[in-house]
Amino acid sequence: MRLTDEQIAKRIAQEFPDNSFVNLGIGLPTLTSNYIPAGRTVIFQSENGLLGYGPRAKPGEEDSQLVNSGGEFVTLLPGAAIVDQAEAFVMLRGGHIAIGVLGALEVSEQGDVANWMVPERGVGRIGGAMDVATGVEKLFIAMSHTTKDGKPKIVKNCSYPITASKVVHTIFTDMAVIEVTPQGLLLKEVAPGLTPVEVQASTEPKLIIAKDLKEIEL
Amino acid sequence: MRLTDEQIAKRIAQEFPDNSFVNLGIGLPTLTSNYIPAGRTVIFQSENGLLGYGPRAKPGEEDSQLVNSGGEFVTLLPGAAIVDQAEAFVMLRGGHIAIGVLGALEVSEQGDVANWMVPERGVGRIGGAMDVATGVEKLFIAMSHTTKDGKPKIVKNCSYPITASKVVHTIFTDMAVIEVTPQGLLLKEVAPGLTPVEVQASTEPKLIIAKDLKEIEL
Amino acid sequence: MSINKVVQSFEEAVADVFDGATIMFGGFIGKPGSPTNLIRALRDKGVKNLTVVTNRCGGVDLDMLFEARQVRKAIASAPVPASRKPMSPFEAQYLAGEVELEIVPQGTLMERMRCAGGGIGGFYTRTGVGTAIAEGKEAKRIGDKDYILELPLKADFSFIRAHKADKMGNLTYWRSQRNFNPVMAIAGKTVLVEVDEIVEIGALDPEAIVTSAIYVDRVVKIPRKES
Amino acid sequence: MSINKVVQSFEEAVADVFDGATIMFGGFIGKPGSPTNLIRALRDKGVKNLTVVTNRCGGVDLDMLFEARQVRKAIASAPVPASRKPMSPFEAQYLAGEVELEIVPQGTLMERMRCAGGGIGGFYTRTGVGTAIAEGKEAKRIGDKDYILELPLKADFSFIRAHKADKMGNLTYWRSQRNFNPVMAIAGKTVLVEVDEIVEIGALDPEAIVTSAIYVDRVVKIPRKES
Repeated sequence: MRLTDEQIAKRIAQEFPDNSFVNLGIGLPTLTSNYIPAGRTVIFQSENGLLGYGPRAKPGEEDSQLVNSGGEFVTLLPGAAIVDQAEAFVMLRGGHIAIGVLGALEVSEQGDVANWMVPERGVGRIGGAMDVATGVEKLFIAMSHTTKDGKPKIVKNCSYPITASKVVHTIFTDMAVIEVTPQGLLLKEVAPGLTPVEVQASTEPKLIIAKDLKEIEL
Repeated sequence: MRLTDEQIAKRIAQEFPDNSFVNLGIGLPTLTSNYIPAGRTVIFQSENGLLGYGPRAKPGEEDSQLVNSGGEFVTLLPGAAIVDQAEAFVMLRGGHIAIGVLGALEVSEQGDVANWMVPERGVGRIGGAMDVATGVEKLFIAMSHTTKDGKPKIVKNCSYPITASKVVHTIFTDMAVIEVTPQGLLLKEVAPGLTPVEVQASTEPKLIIAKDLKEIEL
Repeated sequence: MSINKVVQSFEEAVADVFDGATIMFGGFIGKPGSPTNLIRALRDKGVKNLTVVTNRCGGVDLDMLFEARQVRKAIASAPVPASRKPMSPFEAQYLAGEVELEIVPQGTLMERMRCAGGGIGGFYTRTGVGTAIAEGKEAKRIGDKDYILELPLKADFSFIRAHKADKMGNLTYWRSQRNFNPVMAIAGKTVLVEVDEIVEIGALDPEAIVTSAIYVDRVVKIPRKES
Repeated sequence: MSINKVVQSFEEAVADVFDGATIMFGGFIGKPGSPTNLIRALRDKGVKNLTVVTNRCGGVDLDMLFEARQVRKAIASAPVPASRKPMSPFEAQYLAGEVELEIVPQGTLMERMRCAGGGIGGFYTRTGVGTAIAEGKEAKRIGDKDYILELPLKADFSFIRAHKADKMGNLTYWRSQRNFNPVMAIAGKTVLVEVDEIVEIGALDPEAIVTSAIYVDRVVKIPRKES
C-alpha cells in the first residue's frame, strides 16, 4: 500500500522530541501538527514570528491578524510568544529549531532538496524554505515518493533548481522512510505490504537496506 | 573668561533640534540634558536600551534596575520605550540618532577623536564610544580646551589611540565653538572676553576665523 | 511632549512619495500586518516606476499597484502563490517582461533590511550557498562552513501596519501582524504607519513597545469600519 | 504543557559548568540585569580558566570571579571603570599579565553575539575603522565606505537576569535590566536565568515576551530578600 498524507504526517510526528521547537512548511508538513503523540510537548514556530501556535481557529472565531506561515487562521496556546520576522529567522538560521519539515519536488542522494521552482512556470517562490533547509538542526522532507507520472522524486542529482545542498536528514514518503547518510540513502522503513525491491524500483539512486528494516507503524 | 562645564553644556543644548533623539556620553555631555531650551522636545537614548529617560531619580525613589549609560539612577518620561542593547546599537550605528555628544582626550584637525585610552594606564575602555562616534548623524565633542597642564587638546594629529577617524562635526570647549570643515577648523564662537588669538594660542592646528565670529551667548 | 506625528488622511501621508521610489510594504501573507489603506492611497496617487520590497507580489493589497502598472521592479521572497491559477497581475507582467524581479530568501531579506537600518555593510550567510541565489555573490569560507555575502537593502519609504501608536510614533502590534513591520520600520528612510488606534503619549507600556518612535515619521488611524 | 525549566537552586543551575568554559554575563553597569546569584554560585563552584564575555570586568558581581582567580580571559567593551582608583581585581591581574583581554566596541560585541545566535558567519562594520580595533581584521570597501569584518561570538553558557519567567522559560525584563540579556540568551548554548518571579505558563502576555523560551534552559527564582 501507499500511505495517505495523513499517515505520512503521523509517522513524522513520532520523531518530534518532547519539549522541542519545530517549523512546518505549508501543505503536507502542516498536517503533522495533528498527530503529536500523547504526553509530548511540541512547540510550533512559524516564519512570521509565532512560537506556540495551536490548532486552526473555529469558523467564526478567526482573528483576522493571526495566521501561521501557511496563511491559515490559527490560535495561540498558553506560553505562546510573538517575535518579529527578523528574529524568527535568527531562530531558524541559528539552529534553535530542532526540526524543520518541508515538502519537496526532488531530493538527491547527497541530501540536496529542490522545492522552490518549477522552471516551466518561469517564476518561483522561496519564502523561508532556503533558510529552514539550511538552518534547522534536522531537516525532514515530507512528500510523495514519485511524481503523478510515477517518476522517482528521490534522484541521483536534482533536475530542478535546488533549495539547499546536503541538508536533508530523513525523507518520509508514502512508500518509505529513508535516511540520508554519508554512505548513501538508507532505507529504514517501508509502507506496510511493500518490499524493498518495490521501493527501489521507484527510487533512482541505489538504496542501502537497513539491517533492522521494518514496516512503518501506523 | 573660560566657561564652566555647565556653560559648555548649556551652549551645546541649544544645538539639539526639536523632536530629535540624542545620545550623551558620560561626564560633561550628560550635563547638557539639564539645559534643553524651553518648548523644545529632545529624547535621550542610552546604549543600554532606554529611549526617553528623564532626570535623575530623587533620593530614596531610585529603581535599582533603571540606570542610564552613565550608571545614574534616572526616571522614564511619558513616551519612553525600552529596547535591548543590540537594537540600541542598530539605532546608533544606523544613523537614527541625530546628535551624539562625547567627551574627548584629543580631537584632530581632520575630525579624529581620541577618548578610549590613555596608554600609560595600560588598559582602556571603549564602551559605546566607537559606535556613537562612527554612527550618529552629527558628533559633538564637549571638553576642556586644554589639558590640566595647559597643553592643546585640539591637535594636528592625535597622540592617543583614536576612537574614530574623521567624524567630529563640532567641538565645544570652555574657550570656543569650532566646526570641523573640509577646509580646516573653523572658529565660530569664542568665550566672552577671549580673542581669537588667545584661542589660537591654546590650539595646535591653524584656525580659520569665521566671518561672523561671535561670542558664545550664555 | 510636543511631538505629534499623526496625520489626518492616507492621502496626506503618501503625499511626498515620488516616481521611482523604493518602498517596503509590511505584511506576510493575507491581511495581517498589511498597510492596505496606505497602499490604496498610493494607488490613487498614481506614482510610477516603483521598486517594491515585499514578501509577496500580490494579494488584495499589492495587486492594486500591479494592476495600475505602478511597479517597475519587485524585491520579494515568495512573489507568487503556490498555485498558478488564477494568475496574479504580477506574474502576468513578470512573464511578459514588464516587471523585474529580484527573488530573495526570506531570512536574507529580513537581515538585509536590518543591516541597512543598522549601518552594517553586509553579512555572510549560509542560506543560498550552492543555489541559484549564490550566483554573482562573493563566496567565503569561514571556519568549516561556506557562506555568501549579502548586502543591505534600504528604502525611501516603508509602509507599515501596527495595532496601536502613541502620538509620538511608538508602536505595538497584534498577533502575527508584527511580521515584517518592525524590520521595515528600521530600514525605511521615511516610515508611514496605519494603526487601529492612536493613544496619548505615555499610554503605552514602555516595556511592551515593539517599534520605537525613533523610526516612525507619520501615523494614520484606520477608519473603524475598515480596521 | 509539560515543559518545566525551573531549577530549585543556583548551585544546581551551574552544576554542569566546566573548567575552560566561555560564559556570557548579562548586565551593563551596576546592578540592573546582572545575574549576581548565578555568579556567586559559580564562584562557590570554583571552576577555573573561564573566558568571560561581559560589558565590564568588575563590579560587585564579576569581581568575585577575578578575586577567586577563575578567569583566564575577558572579552569586554568597558573592562575598567573610568577611574583607576581603587584598582579592580581585573585591572591588577591584567596589568600583571595574569588575565588576557580582548576589548570590543559595544555595538560590535552585541552584533557578534547576535550573529553567533543567528547563524551569520560575519558582518562588515564601520565601527573601529582606522583604529587599533581594526588591526588584523579584513578590511573592505562597500559602496563609498570602509568597513572591517567582525566574526560571531558564541558561548557555552549565558548567565542572564530577567524580571519574570514562565515555567517554560519565556522572559520579560524590567527597565534597563534588559540590556545585554536578550542578546546573550540568543548567543549562549546553555542559558541560565535568574528572575524575580516565576509564573505559570500562559500568564505572560505573548505580545510582551522579550526572550522566547526557545533560547532558555534553566530558570531560578531569586530569594525575595535579595531581589
